[in-house]
Amino acid sequence: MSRIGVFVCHCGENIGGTVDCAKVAQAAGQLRGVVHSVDYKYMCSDPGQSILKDAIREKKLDGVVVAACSPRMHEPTFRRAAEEAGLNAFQCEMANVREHCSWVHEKGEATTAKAIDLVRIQVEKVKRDAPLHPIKVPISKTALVLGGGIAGIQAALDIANTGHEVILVEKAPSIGGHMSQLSETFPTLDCSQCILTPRMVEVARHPKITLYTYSELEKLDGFIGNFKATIRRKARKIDEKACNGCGVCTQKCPQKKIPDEFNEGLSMRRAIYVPFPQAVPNKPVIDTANCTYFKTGKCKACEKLCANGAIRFDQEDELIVREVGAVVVATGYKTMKVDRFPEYGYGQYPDVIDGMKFERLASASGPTAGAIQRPSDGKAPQTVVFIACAGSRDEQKHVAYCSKICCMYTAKHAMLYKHKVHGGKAYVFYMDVRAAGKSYDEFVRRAVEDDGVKYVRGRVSRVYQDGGQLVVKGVDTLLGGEPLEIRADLVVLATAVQAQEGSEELAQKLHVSYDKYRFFAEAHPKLRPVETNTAGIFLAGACQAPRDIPESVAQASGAAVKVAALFSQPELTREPIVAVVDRQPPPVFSNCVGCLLCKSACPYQAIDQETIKARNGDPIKTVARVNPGLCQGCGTCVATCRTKAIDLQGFSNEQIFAEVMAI
Amino acid sequence: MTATTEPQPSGAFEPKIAAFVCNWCTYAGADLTGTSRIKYPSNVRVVRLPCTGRIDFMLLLKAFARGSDGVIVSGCHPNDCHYTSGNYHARRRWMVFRDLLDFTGIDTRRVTFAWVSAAEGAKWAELVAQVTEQVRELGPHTDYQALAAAGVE
Amino acid sequence: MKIGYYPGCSLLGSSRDFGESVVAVARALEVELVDVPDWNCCGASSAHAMDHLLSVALPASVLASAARAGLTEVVAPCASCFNRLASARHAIQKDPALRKQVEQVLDVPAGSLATLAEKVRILNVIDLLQRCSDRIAAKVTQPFARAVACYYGCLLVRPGEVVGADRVEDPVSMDVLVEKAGGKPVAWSFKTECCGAALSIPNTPLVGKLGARIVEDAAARQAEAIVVACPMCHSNLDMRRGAIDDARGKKSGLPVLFITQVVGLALGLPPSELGLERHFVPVNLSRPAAPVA
Amino acid sequence: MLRAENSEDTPTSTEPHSSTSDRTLSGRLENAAGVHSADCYQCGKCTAGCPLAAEMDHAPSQLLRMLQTDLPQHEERALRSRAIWMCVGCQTCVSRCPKQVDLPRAMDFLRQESLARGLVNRDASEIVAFHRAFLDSIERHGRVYELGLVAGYKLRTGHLAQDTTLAPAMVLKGKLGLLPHAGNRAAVAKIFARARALQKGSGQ
Repeated sequence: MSRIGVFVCHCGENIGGTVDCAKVAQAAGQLRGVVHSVDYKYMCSDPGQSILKDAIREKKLDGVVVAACSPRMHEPTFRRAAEEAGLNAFQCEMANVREHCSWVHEKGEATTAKAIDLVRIQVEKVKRDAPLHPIKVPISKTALVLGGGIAGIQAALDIANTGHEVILVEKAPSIGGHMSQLSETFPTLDCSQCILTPRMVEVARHPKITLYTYSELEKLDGFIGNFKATIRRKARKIDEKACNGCGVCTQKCPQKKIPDEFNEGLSMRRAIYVPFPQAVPNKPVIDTANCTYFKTGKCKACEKLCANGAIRFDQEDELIVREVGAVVVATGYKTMKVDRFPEYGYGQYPDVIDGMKFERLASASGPTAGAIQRPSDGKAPQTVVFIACAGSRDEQKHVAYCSKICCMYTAKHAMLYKHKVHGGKAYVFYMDVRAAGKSYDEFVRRAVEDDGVKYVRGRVSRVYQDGGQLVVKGVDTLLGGEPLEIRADLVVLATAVQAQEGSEELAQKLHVSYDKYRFFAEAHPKLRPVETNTAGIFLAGACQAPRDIPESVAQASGAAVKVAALFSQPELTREPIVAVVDRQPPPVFSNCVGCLLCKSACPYQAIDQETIKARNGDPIKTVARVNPGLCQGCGTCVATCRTKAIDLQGFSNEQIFAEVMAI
Repeated sequence: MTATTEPQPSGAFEPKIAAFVCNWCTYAGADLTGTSRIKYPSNVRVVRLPCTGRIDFMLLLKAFARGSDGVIVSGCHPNDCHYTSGNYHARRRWMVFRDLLDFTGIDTRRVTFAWVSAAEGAKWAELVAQVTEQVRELGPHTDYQALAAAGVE
Repeated sequence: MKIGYYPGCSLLGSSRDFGESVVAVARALEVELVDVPDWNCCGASSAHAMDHLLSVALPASVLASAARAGLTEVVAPCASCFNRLASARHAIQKDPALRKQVEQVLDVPAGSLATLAEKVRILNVIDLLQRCSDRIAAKVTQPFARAVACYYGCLLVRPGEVVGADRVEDPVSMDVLVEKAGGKPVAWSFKTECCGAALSIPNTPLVGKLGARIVEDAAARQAEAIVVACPMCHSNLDMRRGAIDDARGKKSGLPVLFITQVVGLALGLPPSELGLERHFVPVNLSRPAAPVA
Repeated sequence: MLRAENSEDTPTSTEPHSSTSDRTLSGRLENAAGVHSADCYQCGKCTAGCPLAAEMDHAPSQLLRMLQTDLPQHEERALRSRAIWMCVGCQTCVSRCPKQVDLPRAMDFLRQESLARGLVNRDASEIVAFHRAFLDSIERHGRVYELGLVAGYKLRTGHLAQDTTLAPAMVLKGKLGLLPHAGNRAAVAKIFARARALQKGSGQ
């Protein structure tokens, strides 16, 4: 005969205001096996937990049901309390009478009756709760960082500096990300590459960091502390060890008409190339889609010129498998392309460009050495119009959210332009200026007050070409909605920040959530901003939402601390919600008939087979075996099993059927 | 087993709905319905499972046998399963089970298979309201109990 | 090919040239146009400004009449009529309450208009010519080898979800047809800017001002003609050329042709059958075609 | 689990719009035409692209602003404006609007409301006269009888000399029929009568 205790929480008025808690406690007391039942104002408070603990000790309870909020909220709280009182944590269940009852139904008898039902269901379950013991698993103390932009670089360095191994995977030929493309950075106007390149070099030299550039995550198996990462190293067609980075090949390659990605198509590169002079590693890569040899079978100029014989035309992609304990996702963002804007010319006007192109124009290391020249004819534009919110805050055609960084970089662009083209006119069409950061608003005011950038409040309706100029049809809403046409030489669209290409597929590989715009979802918007819903996988930077550099760096350091905290433990404890295969004494040994349907259903490859052997080693029976380290406790195997020989601890057949019987 | 009888203030039929939901999507979605204070009929009783893949469809028959008038099965949207593919297993099993249910003479309209994500609090409320209404129109499910009473079970 | 025909009021009056060219080209392309029986005015630019219910009921009456006659597709060459018919079709489909009111106003059984949108599709003249584009290309005898600015105006492209236009900001469907007829469409910036529409009568100077920018840009791009598919655009750019010239402060002889006239000329139809002599800005085709770069 | 979102305290509103009272002009606009003026965040893109904004006394975005405050003085200013009569329904605004506020539909509504309340702008009398003459012509003939339309418009406005140079030319070019063409007059007249009756009945 069970000795169950039931504790009904009022949650102040949250439950008590709708449900007659005293009546619920009283009804619970009538249930078979319940020896103690009370109601209390706040069960999760210290005195509330004491009531629970005292009752467990005094009434020698062998199971408790707390009727309160959702188990997703306070199950850990009450299980810990039960454990402190000497009860097995897994013999504590919660009846959700708040989220599933008092908050969603009107006050009245029916609602109280439902609360009683919910308690009864859990009482039937708890009667059948077996004491379970947490599973201990070892941790692979190596971190995998995906993405070598500023967020990934920061996370990798911070983790490596705690003494743990880091594998940094970057899909491009060099680390550095978008930050390496930027000219100056707001609000200090310090040169982006000047502050970034030392960090890049530090990554390359760090003894604890293994860098895989031109590589991507192929597959991730396993779970927190015990992931198995398969990394695809795409063939550079170069022997990185043999190459000394002399650069002869990249200067002599005859194929030189390929738009340069790093310069946003403003210049051309060769088929064998290093993306930019400060690249890390400073080793070239052959772009096989454009290489003459790969297209026609002839050329091999690079091979002939390479003094070290480092060219490897026959090099294949390589798959590397590494065990890692945690993953930091720092895969960054992309920006919307100008061809997405019909009203701004469908990307057909060469002088309508996006912000990233402007960065390359303004960058001292860019194709114009920092001179602002418009793409169509290379002339210095005398009038430039900057259009903020291009695609952002446009739920109808594009995205509803604010891209957050554009107000600041547009102010910076206008300022840089005014510094570089004396006498030039800069207009910024904006809806709101969002400059809530340290020294941010002051920066925008400087653009207006000191540099004479003209801010016009209104959205631009259309841009069209007329002669050699662009006509910008805007409006000044601060002048009562006066239509305004400006003839410009260059138009810069601050296009929306979007989730990186391939985010959805990566999320599915990692089993992490993402929002409707495909940004990765944090576990809690306020309190767990760098964690994901999947334990052991953390987020840094703009893969989670639009972020600027300071925020990305802060978040990366935050994620690094989470990884370091995880690695500081000798081993991990996991909830014992895992499947078990029936075993019993001879002559049956097990109900399992070894059909292994469970194995094919298991999403985690956690099931294999084992042979039960007699003492003399003769095989008696082949049955399924669950690896508790790999099992995640979904229970799909249980529903698949035809002989009911596999069961899920914590959600056993007996428990669940008892629940249904109590409905 | 003591079963509290549903209060029937107006004497109208109040159906009893059993809901089998996964922990990660629909249970969390129903929690969100609560935190958003969206109201829905109190006829539903939720059984929490780790995943819809865990659902043994015999549970549905048992629910009908024990007096449920309708059943909801709800989990993560396709592709969004916390365990990668449990919801697909559930869907495949449901396809097969539906015919069996039909064969046993239970009106398949009494079972609703749905996807409700952790973000779809409002959808959960709509689902419960709609199923309650539908089952109310179908009337009490008595066949199974009648058979059980006749000793067929 | 047999297709319902809704000429609308203007094709029988102030835009007879358009109506004549539609009929002539249809005949040449072996398209049989069947008049919608007892058609009434769609209400065009005025009904929606004064009375929303009437602005749906009048075109709905036309659609219902077409449906009764078993016409599954109706071509409305006038862009204004096309837009009103398409809008009414859309509104009836989207708004059941409005549909019920319209049924009362038309004195037809409740629910009888519920499937109207499925029964009758509305085509504009570009849609019709697109269907025949292979036949046009095959039958061209006198290629219209001139640089032209295709002017779409508002009603053929907006609102996109109602009229189903190709590219709202930079449509190309008419340019493609012009190419089929041997012409050279120019890239220009005023394809879809408004000409002032029905303000033509109550505010002529304003229409002159709006038209001035259109003519200005077309001329600047070396177009030899503006090609339109809308009677209102045509009359505002052709009949109101005086006002346009006043606004620009200079005279322009840039002719304005309907797309059907361009196609008709390419098919070798005589100008008189295409109503070309009815234009206010003379269509002087004796002058040699300017070399097109 | 994906598309998930963090649950706990994300507020979810079930009612999309809060006030749809018929006491305010914005409420009436929403009820009659389904246009929710609060969606507009005053970016001004409609005004920027409007071919007639420069001629209007109030910019299109300002008209919506007048509806957003729900203050009688602003509502009246909108209804008395010339702008609502300038709109030709070219749909440029709504096709580019980031919030898809159907401004042309709102303009139609405001015109009808302005007529009903007798607040029509004095400068708009020509335009109103034109629309009246147009609808009269349809009601009388079933179709637009252009010569009759122009004559009707001239009688209403007193602009007897307008376009006198154009009319003979139109006749010469066969563009102005001297006689009304045949349409289904009786049926159309009934449509007008029933629409009038229906709207009177519903108090519109």
